Amino acid sequence: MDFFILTLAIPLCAGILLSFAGERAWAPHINVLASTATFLSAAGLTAEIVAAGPRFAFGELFFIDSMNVFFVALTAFVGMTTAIFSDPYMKNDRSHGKLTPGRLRLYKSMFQLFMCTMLVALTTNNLGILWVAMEAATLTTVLLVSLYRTPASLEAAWKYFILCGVGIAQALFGTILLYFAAERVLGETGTALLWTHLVDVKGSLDPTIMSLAFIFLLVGYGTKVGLAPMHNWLPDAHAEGPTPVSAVLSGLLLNVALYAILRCKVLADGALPGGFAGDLMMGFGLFTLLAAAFFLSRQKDIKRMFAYSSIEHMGIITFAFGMGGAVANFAGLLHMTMHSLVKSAIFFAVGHAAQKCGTQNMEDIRGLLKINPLIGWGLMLGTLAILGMPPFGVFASEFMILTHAMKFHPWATPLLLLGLGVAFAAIFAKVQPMVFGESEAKRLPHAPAITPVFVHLGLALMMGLWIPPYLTRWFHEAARMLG
Amino acid sequence: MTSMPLYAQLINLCAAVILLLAFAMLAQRRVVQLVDLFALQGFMLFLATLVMAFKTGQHHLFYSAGLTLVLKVILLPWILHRLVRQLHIKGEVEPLINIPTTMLIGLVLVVIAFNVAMPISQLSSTIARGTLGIALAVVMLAFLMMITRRKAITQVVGFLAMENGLFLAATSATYGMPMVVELGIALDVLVGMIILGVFFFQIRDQFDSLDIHHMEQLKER
Amino acid sequence: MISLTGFLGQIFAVALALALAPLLTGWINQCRAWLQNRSAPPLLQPYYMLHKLFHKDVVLAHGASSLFRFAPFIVFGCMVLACAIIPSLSSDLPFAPAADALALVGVFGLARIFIALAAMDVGTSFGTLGGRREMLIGFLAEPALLMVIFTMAMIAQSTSVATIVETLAHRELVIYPSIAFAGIAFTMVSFAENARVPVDNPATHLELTMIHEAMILEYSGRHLALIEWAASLKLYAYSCLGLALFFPWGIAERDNFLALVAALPLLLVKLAIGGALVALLETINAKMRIFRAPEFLGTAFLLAVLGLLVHLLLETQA
Amino acid sequence: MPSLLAIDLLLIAACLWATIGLAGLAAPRNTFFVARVLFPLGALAGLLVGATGFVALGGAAQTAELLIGLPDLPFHLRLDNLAAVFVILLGIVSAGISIYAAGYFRVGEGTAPGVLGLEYHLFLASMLMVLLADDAYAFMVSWEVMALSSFFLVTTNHRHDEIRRAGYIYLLVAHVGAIAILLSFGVMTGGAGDYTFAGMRAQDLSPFWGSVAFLLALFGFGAKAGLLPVHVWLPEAHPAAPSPVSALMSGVMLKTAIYGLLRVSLDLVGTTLWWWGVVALAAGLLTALFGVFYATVQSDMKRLLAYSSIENIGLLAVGIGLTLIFHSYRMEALAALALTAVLFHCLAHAGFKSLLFLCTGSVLHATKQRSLGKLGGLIGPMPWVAWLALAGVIAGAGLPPLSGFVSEWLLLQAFLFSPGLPHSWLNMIVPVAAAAVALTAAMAGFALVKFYGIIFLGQMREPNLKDAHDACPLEKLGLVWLAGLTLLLGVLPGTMIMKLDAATRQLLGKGLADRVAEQGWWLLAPISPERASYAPVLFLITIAATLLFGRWIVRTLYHGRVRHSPAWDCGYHFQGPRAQDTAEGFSQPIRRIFGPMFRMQRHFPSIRDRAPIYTVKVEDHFWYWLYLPIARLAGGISALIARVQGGRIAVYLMYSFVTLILLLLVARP
Repeated sequence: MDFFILTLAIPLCAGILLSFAGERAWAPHINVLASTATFLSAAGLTAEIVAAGPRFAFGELFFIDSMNVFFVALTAFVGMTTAIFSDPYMKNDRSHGKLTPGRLRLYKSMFQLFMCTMLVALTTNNLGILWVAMEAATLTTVLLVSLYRTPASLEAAWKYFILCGVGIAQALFGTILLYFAAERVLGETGTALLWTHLVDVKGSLDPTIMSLAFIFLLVGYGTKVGLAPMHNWLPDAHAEGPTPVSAVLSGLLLNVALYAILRCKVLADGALPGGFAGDLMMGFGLFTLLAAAFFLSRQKDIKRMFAYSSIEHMGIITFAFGMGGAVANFAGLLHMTMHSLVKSAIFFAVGHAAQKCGTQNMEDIRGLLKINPLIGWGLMLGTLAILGMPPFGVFASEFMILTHAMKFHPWATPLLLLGLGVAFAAIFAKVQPMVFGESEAKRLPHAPAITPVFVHLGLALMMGLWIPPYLTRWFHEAARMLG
Repeated sequence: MTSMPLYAQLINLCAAVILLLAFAMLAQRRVVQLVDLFALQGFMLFLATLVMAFKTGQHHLFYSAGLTLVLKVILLPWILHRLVRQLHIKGEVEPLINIPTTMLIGLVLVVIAFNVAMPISQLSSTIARGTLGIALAVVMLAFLMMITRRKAITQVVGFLAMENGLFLAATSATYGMPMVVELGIALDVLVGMIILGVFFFQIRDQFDSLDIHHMEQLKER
Repeated sequence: MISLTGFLGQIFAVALALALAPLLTGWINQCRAWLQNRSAPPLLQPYYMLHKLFHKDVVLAHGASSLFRFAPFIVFGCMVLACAIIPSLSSDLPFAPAADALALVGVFGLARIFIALAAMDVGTSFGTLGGRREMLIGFLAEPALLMVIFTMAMIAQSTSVATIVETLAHRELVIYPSIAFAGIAFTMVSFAENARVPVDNPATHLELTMIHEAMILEYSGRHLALIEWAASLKLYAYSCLGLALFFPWGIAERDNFLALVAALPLLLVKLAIGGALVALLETINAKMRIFRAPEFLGTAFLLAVLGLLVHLLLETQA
Repeated sequence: MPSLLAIDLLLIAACLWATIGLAGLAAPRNTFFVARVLFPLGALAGLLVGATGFVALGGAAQTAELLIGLPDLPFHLRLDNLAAVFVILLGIVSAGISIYAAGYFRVGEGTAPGVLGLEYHLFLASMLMVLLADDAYAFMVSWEVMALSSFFLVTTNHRHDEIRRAGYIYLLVAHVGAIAILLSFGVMTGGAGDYTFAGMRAQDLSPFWGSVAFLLALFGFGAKAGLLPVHVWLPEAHPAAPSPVSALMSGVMLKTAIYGLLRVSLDLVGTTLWWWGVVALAAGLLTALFGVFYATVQSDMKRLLAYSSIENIGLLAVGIGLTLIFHSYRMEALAALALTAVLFHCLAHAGFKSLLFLCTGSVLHATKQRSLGKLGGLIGPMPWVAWLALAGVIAGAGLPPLSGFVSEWLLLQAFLFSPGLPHSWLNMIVPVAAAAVALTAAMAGFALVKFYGIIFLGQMREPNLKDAHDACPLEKLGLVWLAGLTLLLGVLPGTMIMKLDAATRQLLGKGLADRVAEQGWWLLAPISPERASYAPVLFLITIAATLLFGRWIVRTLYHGRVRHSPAWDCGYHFQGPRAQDTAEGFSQPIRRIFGPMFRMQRHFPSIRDRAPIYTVKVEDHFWYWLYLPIARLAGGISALIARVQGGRIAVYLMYSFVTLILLLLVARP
């Protein structure tokens, strides 16, 4: 059995199936089951790649190496836990009358299709397909953002669609330019968009074109990553969509978009000596971090706040990859992983909390520890983890990023720390009174799924104290590939 | 100039018309006419691609041209017209910035685009190398249109015009993208359009209007 | 090594202190009465009073705790210890290593804390008022005293009182300007610490001004006797300290029995002159408002610091 | 089988603590199990830690490397003499506190006891790991776990707004401090990227970068210790926490910051500039004076003690400053004297301040009151607590013969040598600084007399105080343990100072042991007996002998009769408990004399008031001068930035557009 085909096919088939039968009683189980199967096959794929090295699939159309297989595993894992989490969450929304069966069907099928597009984006070898998959990821989620059909959610979805659509159009222009540059080297063999070929000739790509191409790609995919000042869609979409969607948007989509930038950066670095691409990314990263940090303190909506926190972390990661080098790339990858795990865990907890209290307004959410200690502790620990408190893994990666910055870009360190400090003060000031204090919220009809929260946090905790050696090897290899 | 082969002149002509149409769209207030202009732009793109295909004899350029014709000249304008009819979109579209100013800004953008594309064009080995600057200008003008218009539907037209610019760039600079990519892009555009259609109805249901100034509620206070 | 003479001298010094302290108080009272044109009480009046008080029953207020009953003994013990450390007749005191000048300040501090706590124990308005005022005076006076001691210690290169005295008494006669400053500061501090005019008036029970008397209002019988005796001892200790620091001549050295014999009359003379001076100063000064006391002690502190600076500036350059 | 090293034992103890904590989760609501079973076990582990530290002190440094940590930087651990001193402190003091806590925690609102136990024991374990850490990552992880666990402990009663606020400020300041520490470590690696402490030692920093590292460390550790101006969390967090936690934080956690500062300034940086010492000295003096002034005017017993902790931290910083000054001029013997004073004061303060905090805990349990204005006369119903607290008060006031005096005495001795400094300004200014130290010590006496007198003495200010009960046996045990520690350190300082010699010798190459050993166990003469000496045993014996002998004499010659009667009321019959001095009244002279130091809001009653009320609220100037402006600045910036997100999609599109065009025009490889 080919794990790779399974990994792509399961979510695709499940998505199609659910688009017809998504309102049935057994549909949620299919959703969870399919996600679990995807994860298992992704795990199988990972084991295969670790054992046998990189491989192609469908000719040279797909290419799995140690970098993207890791993201595949992560994506499938978070997809699985999100599916588990969303089961009771969506049922509760249904009980509250916020959703109709039809929309539930839409949600489930789109969720699976979204997973599929992301996995395609991660595994494809063709930068054009990568673009297509990224656009498809937007398309599958845009209706999810407006799932509640409230004015606010429609507005958010509209902004999401337009801004990301325009952004990704820039990326297409960049891709065309890249193709143009590559064609001059590789000839009109149709291989000029294949990354494996591109990377071999990256040194001989024309620098002028590559610099323009990278600018378009960075601005384009950067819009999806949420780099300031193109981030404006992100808080709206996160805040107004259903929480599972926020979780996968934050935990996965941003990662995949960043992954696209990384692939392009490798090529740009080859063509452009002097770290042009890296400098741009560092600039965007720092600016994003600082802007997001100062946005944070004015938030009232809990999901919106954590959306800004995602922007902040994307800034940090972009900065890390911008610095380049083995340590920073390693740290960037680790931070991406940690952010995915922790931020989705936070959204799980936030989702339950907001459901319990019937509001996303932070001033009305109080006393989570009293309502449900597990949700309270989950949110508290998750927040502390995302704020970079040891012993969680976010600290490990931030530690590496900071120390690396201190060594090579000392001027950036105070700015980084300023951003982190402001973010800490802002977020913690909001979260603490929500977790602590008194409350009289009622029980929910469907018991929340807390396990994913703690599984994610447990993993983050483990990574803060001990990164398994094979994971380290893997990270190192990926970091080496990034240059 | 006279030394330029006929094909190239034809393609350049098409490109120039596309740019002209982009300006016309920028200046056009009526939605129906806007859609027509968009269809015309698509048609010019089709022509350009066709000329290119005949010159180079590459098969996928023919497919690409066909795709353009079906999608951009027929299907999308048809959907847009249907939407305009069904949603009873009124004619006048008052832009955020008045038309003359917009045109001036557009002029500046064209200069910028040409300048940016200059070094690339000089590298291009294809016959249509001058068109890359035009393509970039079209993309930017479409962008500008999206910024300056109030109605959701004009934003969408702007978005689609941007895709036209991208297609022009792809054709002119590289003889088109690989087929699988082109298909993928076309599929995305189509699905996007359908979703947009769904969306328009949702928006109309909620706001009783497609004016996007209703959708300025989500902001930092 | 503890020599026999040293040990005897130590015992004698303590005994002398216990015996002489009330006499010094009586002498000052007598001088003061003369200076104020009053008929003086007998010189031995303090002894009579102690005797009488020891005879009387202790009247304990309701609510007085065991701390209240302990405190007089501890205060008395502290003062005895202080007298044992300060050289009055001889600088050969086997007990001196137990506490140097800094520890001496600590001893006074310990006594002060206990008497202040005891004052608060019964829970009358006067007691706490006295306690807080005593602590106020204390914490203002203590730094000044320490600075004086610092100056002397830096001159003598030692904080041991005995060593300081030995150094100062047996050096060539050099005029240290710093000592003058320190001397004035020390005098001011001693007045404050011993509840004398202008900071406090030991002879008054005027509610608004009293400090020391306010604290001991609830004491009676043997407790009061011990406290009064301790107060006398404190005055004696301060006098001896002042004499030892600023007029050390005549204090016997180690193993010099003859000097010891000569030291006693000399001490009596010095104490008599000192007591008379105290009485004189008390007479020519008026009692200050309590909130002038910080200024008074601040001046003392300033003078002490000035003394220290003068020492550092002028006397250490060589 | 290889023999078990001290560091292994300590690791085992840390694991033990963690296990004990986790065990509490098995029955989180079972108070009996958690309090009466787990906490005593924790105390035993503490004893183990203390004893191990004692054995290790003076031996060779031991190192270990754990499997956990970053891939390139596994946890490096090292137990050297400096760490051992603090390990002893942690072990012995925490043993007392744990035993006390075993009796203290009972069913109540707030965090479940099991969770509390987990936080508490993680707190202990993380402090131990801080002391053992030998690389930046291990240190930072332990440091922040320490901050986190103590944060959760502080917010045990999180239903109260002010406690949440206290927790927030605490964690925020801790985090900012941690950032500074991390930066300091980064500077100390000197760009070599070796984040082990060994790597930092090997670096030869230029004076500029060395100074940067030192100042960052001073700020970072100062934030944890409570140095001005990052002290604000301390008076908020200490009263908020349950008393054993306050005791642990004040007694032990603040010392880890001192440990860190010593580690960085004397061990890791390598060079020492004279002005570092001056900076530390000045910061310390300001902190000490500030702390003690504010301590005197507090009306909340735990706040009073918290400010007193600030004062003591200030004194420690003064000592460190003096050490650094001497060290920079290679006057190592004197530096060793000052450092010994610092280390000794760490131990002494840990003992007496924990003791006092625990006493407030008992009072709090017995009366449900923290406000001094509603206490009084508790020596009657709670004699144990009262008498043991007295030991803490005497030590805290820096009076002989208890522990606080010894360190103060050593510090002043060190000051007496400062005229010998070969620097024309320092040798004049520094001795004068001793005056400020003296003032601080004297004021501390004032503050603690207020503390003790108002709580335990006088008449009961509220009727319900009659029902107060004394501490339970386990609590008493903990209190006696700490009081015993205070007494022992005070009476036999020589023994401990000889042990401390190993630490000073490691850092400075000199120690006091030879001199101290010459004099015998009863006499403390760190330089020479002629120069200065102090024999607390003799001291204690004299006072005790006078007390007993005097009592015996008086009773033999006269009598021991006692009569009881009401207190003298000056002829005014309404001398109730309300006529006593209040806490505010007690500190009125201070407020009056040092008025400008405080930010006061007072309300005076007028003669016509039906119900006259006098209130006074003393606030910290730093809030208004430093923190609120910073908060306002941040708020202003974010308000400005928020305008960017105006909700209009056209504007958003324009941002992308402008960004793109700018990049196209400007960015060139």
